[in-house]
Amino acid sequence: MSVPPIEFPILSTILLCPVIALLAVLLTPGRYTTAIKLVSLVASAATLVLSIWLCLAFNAKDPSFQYIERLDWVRSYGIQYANAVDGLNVAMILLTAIVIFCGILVSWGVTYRTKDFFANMLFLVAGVFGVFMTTNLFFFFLFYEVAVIPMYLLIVIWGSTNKQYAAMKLTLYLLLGSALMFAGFLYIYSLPDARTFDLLAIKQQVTFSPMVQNILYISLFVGFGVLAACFPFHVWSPDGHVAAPTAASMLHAGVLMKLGAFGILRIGVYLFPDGARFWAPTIAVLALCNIVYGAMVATQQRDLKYIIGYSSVSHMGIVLLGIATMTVSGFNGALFQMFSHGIMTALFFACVGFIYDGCHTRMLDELGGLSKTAPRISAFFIIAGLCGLGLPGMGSFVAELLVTVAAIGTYPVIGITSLLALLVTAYYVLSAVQKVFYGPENHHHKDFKDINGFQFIPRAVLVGCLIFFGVFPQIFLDWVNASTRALLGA
Amino acid sequence: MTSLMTELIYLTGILGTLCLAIGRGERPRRWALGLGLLTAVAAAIASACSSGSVTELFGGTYRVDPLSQGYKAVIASALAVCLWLTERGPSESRRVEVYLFYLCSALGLTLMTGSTGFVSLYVAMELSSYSLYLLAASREDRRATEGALRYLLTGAIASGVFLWGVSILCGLTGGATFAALTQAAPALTSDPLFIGALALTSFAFLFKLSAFPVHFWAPDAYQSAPLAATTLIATASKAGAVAVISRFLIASGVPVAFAGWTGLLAFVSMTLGNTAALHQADVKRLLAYSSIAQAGYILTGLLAGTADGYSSAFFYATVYALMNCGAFLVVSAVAADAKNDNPTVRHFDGLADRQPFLALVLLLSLLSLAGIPPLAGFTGKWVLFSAAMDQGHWFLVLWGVLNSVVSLFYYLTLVKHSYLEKAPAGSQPLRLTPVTRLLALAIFAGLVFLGVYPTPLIEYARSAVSAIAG
Amino acid sequence: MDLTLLWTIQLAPLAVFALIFILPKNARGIAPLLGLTGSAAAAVSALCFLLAHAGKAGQPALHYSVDWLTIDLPAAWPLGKAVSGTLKAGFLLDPLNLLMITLVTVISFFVQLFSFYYMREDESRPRYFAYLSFFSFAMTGLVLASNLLQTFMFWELVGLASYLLIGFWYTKPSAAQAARKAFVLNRLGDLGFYLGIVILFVGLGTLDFTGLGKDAVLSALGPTLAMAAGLLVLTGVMGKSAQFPLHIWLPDAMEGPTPVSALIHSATMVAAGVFLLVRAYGVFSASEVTLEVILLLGCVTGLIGALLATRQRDIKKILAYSTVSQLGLMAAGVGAHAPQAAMFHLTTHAFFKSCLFLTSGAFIHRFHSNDIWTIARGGGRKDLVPMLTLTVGLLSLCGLPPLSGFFSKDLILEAAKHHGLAAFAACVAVSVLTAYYSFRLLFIVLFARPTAGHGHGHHAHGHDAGGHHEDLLGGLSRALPLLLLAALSIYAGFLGSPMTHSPILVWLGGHEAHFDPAMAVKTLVIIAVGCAIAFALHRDPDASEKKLESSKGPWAMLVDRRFFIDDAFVWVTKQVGLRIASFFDLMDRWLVNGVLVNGTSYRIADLGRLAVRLQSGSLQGYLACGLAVLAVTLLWLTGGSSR
Amino acid sequence: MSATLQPYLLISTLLLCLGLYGVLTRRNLIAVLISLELILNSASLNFVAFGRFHMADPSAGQVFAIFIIALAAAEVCVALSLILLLFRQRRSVDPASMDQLKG
Repeated sequence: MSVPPIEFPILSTILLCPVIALLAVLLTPGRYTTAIKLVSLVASAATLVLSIWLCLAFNAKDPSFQYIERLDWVRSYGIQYANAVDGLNVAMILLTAIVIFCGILVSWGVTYRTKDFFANMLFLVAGVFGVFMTTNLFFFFLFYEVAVIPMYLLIVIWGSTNKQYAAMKLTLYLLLGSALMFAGFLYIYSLPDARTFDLLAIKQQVTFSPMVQNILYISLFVGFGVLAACFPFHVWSPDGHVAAPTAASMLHAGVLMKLGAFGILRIGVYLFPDGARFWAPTIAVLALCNIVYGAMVATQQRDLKYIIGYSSVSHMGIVLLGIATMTVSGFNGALFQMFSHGIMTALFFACVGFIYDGCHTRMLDELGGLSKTAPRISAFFIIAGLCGLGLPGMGSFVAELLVTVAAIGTYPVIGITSLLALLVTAYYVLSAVQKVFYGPENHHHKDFKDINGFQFIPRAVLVGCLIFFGVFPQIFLDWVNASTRALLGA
Repeated sequence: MTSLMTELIYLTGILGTLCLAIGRGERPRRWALGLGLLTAVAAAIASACSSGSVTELFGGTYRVDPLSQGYKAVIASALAVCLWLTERGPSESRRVEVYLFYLCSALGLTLMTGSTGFVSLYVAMELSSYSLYLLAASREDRRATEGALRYLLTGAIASGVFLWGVSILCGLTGGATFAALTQAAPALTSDPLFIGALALTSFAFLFKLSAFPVHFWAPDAYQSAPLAATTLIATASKAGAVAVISRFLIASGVPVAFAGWTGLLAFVSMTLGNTAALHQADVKRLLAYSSIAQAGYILTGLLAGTADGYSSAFFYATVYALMNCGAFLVVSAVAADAKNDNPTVRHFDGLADRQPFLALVLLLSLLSLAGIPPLAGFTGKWVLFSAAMDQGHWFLVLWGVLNSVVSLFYYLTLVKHSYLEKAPAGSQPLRLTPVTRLLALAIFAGLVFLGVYPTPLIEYARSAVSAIAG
Repeated sequence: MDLTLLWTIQLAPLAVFALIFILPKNARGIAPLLGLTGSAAAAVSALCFLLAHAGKAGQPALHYSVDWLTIDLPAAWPLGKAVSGTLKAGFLLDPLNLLMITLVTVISFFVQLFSFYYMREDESRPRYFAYLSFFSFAMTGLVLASNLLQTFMFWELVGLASYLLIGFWYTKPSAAQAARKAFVLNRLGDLGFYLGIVILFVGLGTLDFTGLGKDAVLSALGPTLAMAAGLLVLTGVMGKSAQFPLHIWLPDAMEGPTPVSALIHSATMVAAGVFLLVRAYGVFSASEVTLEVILLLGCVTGLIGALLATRQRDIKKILAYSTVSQLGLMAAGVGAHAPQAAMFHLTTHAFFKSCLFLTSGAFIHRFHSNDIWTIARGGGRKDLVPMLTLTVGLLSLCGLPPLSGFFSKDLILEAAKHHGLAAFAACVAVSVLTAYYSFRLLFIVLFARPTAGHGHGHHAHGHDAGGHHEDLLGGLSRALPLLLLAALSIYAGFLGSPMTHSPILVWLGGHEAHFDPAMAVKTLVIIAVGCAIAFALHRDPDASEKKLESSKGPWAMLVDRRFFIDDAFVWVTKQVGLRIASFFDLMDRWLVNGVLVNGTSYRIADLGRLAVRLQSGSLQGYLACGLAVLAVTLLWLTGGSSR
Repeated sequence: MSATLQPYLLISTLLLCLGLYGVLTRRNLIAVLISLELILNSASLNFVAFGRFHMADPSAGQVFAIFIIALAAAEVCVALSLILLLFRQRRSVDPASMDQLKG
């Protein structure tokens, strides 16, 4: 598709949409809830439109950074406000825009402290967009942490089930991971060749010795791996998913976890390719643990959200496995999985949140026969579940195919063992579906109302994305392919 | 004369307050408060306005330069906030003399920032300390005496050790000014006696900064002093200490062994402060431990011994004063409402419902203390640790960041109380005076502005430091 | 033009599927009509296509593909060479799948027609027709796919359709359970399939069926890997085509509506495995071992299915096990180097088995029971049309000449005979058993006396209900598919009979069949034996029912417990799989979360307690501590720097 | 020269040690205060001695000593007043009686 290049600083505009909306929301008195919601919705819709435009106008054949925006910030510390887009982040920006758009729609029913809720959401999203588009390590870190704190508030104020513990664990854990990044970034800056936080400049100017590469890569990997829920740093994520309110879960599992994996690619692999190669086998083993172990643990859960939480652990393992293969297909698959898992898990949470609001429980044993009472929401959940178990025609299938082929080609034993998860995933997803949606109707939930037309929209958008990219995966691959190729120097 | 404008303003204020102290009762106290505020604001403006000049006075024992003027502005602003807080504290002394002590201690701190000779430094330090001891004791409470005495005796011992160190330094360098120290230092960097003397001398500075191993007074004094005095100890006093240490280190250089020693202290300070703060219920005490930890961070930046280190220390001291002002402002409002000068975390329950703006300021101040972007504390920590990392202190930096994560636990606990817990039944909305609201707004804006666009202040600090260190 | 037809075949059902869901609530009533239209469009297109291309043997009629996905790998296991390939999506049409697509669309149409009658009282009818259309879409996709991966994708989608339709009455826990069982067991088989595809792709760089010839596979992979790939793909077939030991899902799948069983679980989807065996024959024939394994599996499956069918009293279960058994025969045919014969048997089996299932549906719908004795006593034999089709179907199943089953089964027996005695013996045994259970069913329905009140009640009820419901349209949609399928069951055999020079075999690339009188005689003997045993045991249905209920011997138990295969699976799942899972769960709670995460935070808190204890409240202690630290560090400093 | 500096330093060190010992062990805050004075005076002695032997301008050391004396007096004022206050409140000047703040 040939769309002419965009003339204005599109990336900053995307970033500014939520920021301006945030200011507007903060200045609006809290009692005008509809105005607040509308402002948020308009902002998220604007980011969605702009992101789609960006995806179309972005030149996929060119592996280098495009739409570069630079602005000196603190010159003496090499800090620049710098944004750019390439294959790695273009899809992530789109993902974020889709998820926040749906997230805002899904949280239309929030009544408790509406203003604070939407302010937090917008703030969070600004942080996420920032991480995805910046090319300066300082701003990367800044946005990264910006994205974490609103999550704490969202969970603590609007959450459920053990929320204080979960929120604190999530926050501390993520920041613990970022501590390693912080030290790593400052170390890079302190090198005499560097003296800048600009990613591109560092790549050009600095040659890291193998030893340094190994150490820095693994510390960054652990830092990012925490956010990507890499085994054994994953336990914050199911707890966090469970405790968070619906829209926060969507963003959290849909986008926030992807920041970690994105960071590994954007910074870890980009700056330290040799370190990445050195650690790849280790990471592959961890990823395998994620995939199989996460799926196994998911079979034992009784809370619907925990099941999805652990399935996220399992699916993020596929992303990590793709990264560990250090091949173009593996990277493509990892990115694809990030995207489709983001959409899928957002859909999951959009459904579970709705069920929880209606039935006041998420326990498998207390639910049943919902397909009868609420066929639409059940259908959406089942679609998400089918995507989760890798049904062809959905995004996840292609992603898993790419990663699996790459993994089997690179680490046969690990790759083949990881296939086991396909079976286990089918088992727990279908068991959950069977318990919750099938079986005789549960008279406790007779009054449960199915989603109406308005609430239909966000979920339908998500399903549409899943199927579209599942059927036409090459569109996505064309975005990322040149960049992953360049990333690997292939 | 214009270069001493700030000091003269303080002197005038002190004289005025002295005159007012003849009177008794509410009216002179209000006058004294007004005069004090006027003095503080004037001093802040005067220091800010004369921030371009470099003058040496009194035979090289006193210097007026951009760095000192910067610190002076910070101290004066912090003083203004503290003075305003005396108005609301439930257990503030209603005497006029109290304002005298505030101004005296601020004057002492101001003088500290410009001292380049040991005599003037000693006098300035003691001037500020004595006033603070008295302020700490000015609360009508048995514990206040106890806290103040501990503060005093620790300070006295620290002064004694400091004097010993200075005497040895004088003996080694043949002069009692920083200039003499600078001259002699390069030849002495590996002299154990010199390093020992540096360590002894810095003892008093560590006391001021409430760093390990002379931090023990801090929790007690913070807890027992009236809120306004605690705020002064936590903000202006820290800024003064950072100024002195910067000057001292610039003059002496940072020998490797000394840096190692400081690093060790920084390490213990942050660990001890942060972990002990996990177990505090009294918010003032909690903030005391947090300040011990923050002392560790500041030392980490200072021991880099580079222009970057000193300028980032200035930046951080400014930011630190700002965010502590924010935190104490909220604490004082809660304390005033609860009629209890030592609010516990429980008193913060439901703050977000009772006064959303104040809760927001508390949130930002605490997050800034924990170093969360996009707030000033984050940028401060970034530049501070960046300076340390440049000198290869990667372990301290890593440890420092990990410590900030630990610190987040207790900061967030406070946040949780204000946002999540329900206010006790029957509690009223918390009312704010317009000035307090304005003050809170200023702090809010400052935290965000310095976090998002720190460039002007950082550049100022760099140029100020390079004016001294060359 | 061809392409348009193909797209119609492929997309018409999908469009119907989507349309039914979009329909506003009050317009859902036309869903059956939409379903019928969609399947009719597909069937007509397929027939047009068949008529246009029938007879042009050999060359692919159409090959159309577009790039779908690119994959790049450096030095990939197991061959260590770089792979850079494009996965395609498209249609590959040759005689094999032209036959198959016609079969699928035509039977699909009949089943939809019959469903019109069968599901008329069900309130979820729109959903039913939507799912059915979705199945048609997936199945046509599977058949038309141009490459193995695409096949796999639709393979999973038909699995989904099967899952949805087995669980159609999801409020019944048993249906939900059976649906999950079917999907998961299929998944188990598909894991191997998936891996096989990956190996083939890495080895050949393409998955197009045109490039998967025997020689290409052998030269790219070498004998061992070729065998591995073949066996792995075979596991997929085992799952889908219910081969031993993954066959256990198929009988349970009878929880679905009966027309579904006719379409999916007998005629088309389960045959997809056999279809794949023929379609990717190059992959399997690359290794003799693979073929032997297929033969062995086929024989075992055939025997087990047939044995299990002998002791069922549920008419659908009998037919289900019969399907298992016949699928085993087809696989054995492929294993015995006779893919065309297998394909031929697949075709005839599709007709007579769907005919049988629809017949059973007609019975079940009328007598509200699956039990053959209940149906028989209810007066099943008086229901003329189904009785006729039942007889035709069963006789065809036994292979009575000149019905269609005779010709196709004959070919397989012949192939097995060529291959070896053991295989032949197994196939003969299967045939005898088939004849036995077919006649058992027939005799019980035929000979049972309607019990006075009970049976009559049923009968009357049936009639009443019939009188009420079966208007002309209902009756037509009930009888028409049955009769047409029965007719096809009779005549389809001539497509492969020696009298007509076996056009279908030749077209598929095989040899013309030769009429072997000895073989025909053997077949007749087999049927006679089976019939005789059945007559001996079941000429009095009441007695045989009592006997069935009272028999407690080891053999009876073995069959009643389905040879313990289900139990083995349950044991492995519960005792091994879920045990491991619960161990991991415990590990996650106690080790990772407890020790690693919470433990760390508790240790930090402990450190804090220590720090707090240091703040003891003793002023002189503080001073001493400070001075001691100073003294120690001074000693260290001066000592350290003097060195 | 150093031969003559040494006695001063010895005495001042002795004073320092005495002072430290006193500060750390006395059970009376007044005595602690006196010990503090000892420390300050030892430092004064140091300054005078170093000023005499090592510094370019001997008066610098003496000035320092005078300042120390002056400030020590002020410090004692403050300290004594606080001790008095403590005595009023607790009827004790034992440092161990200050036990309300800890943890």
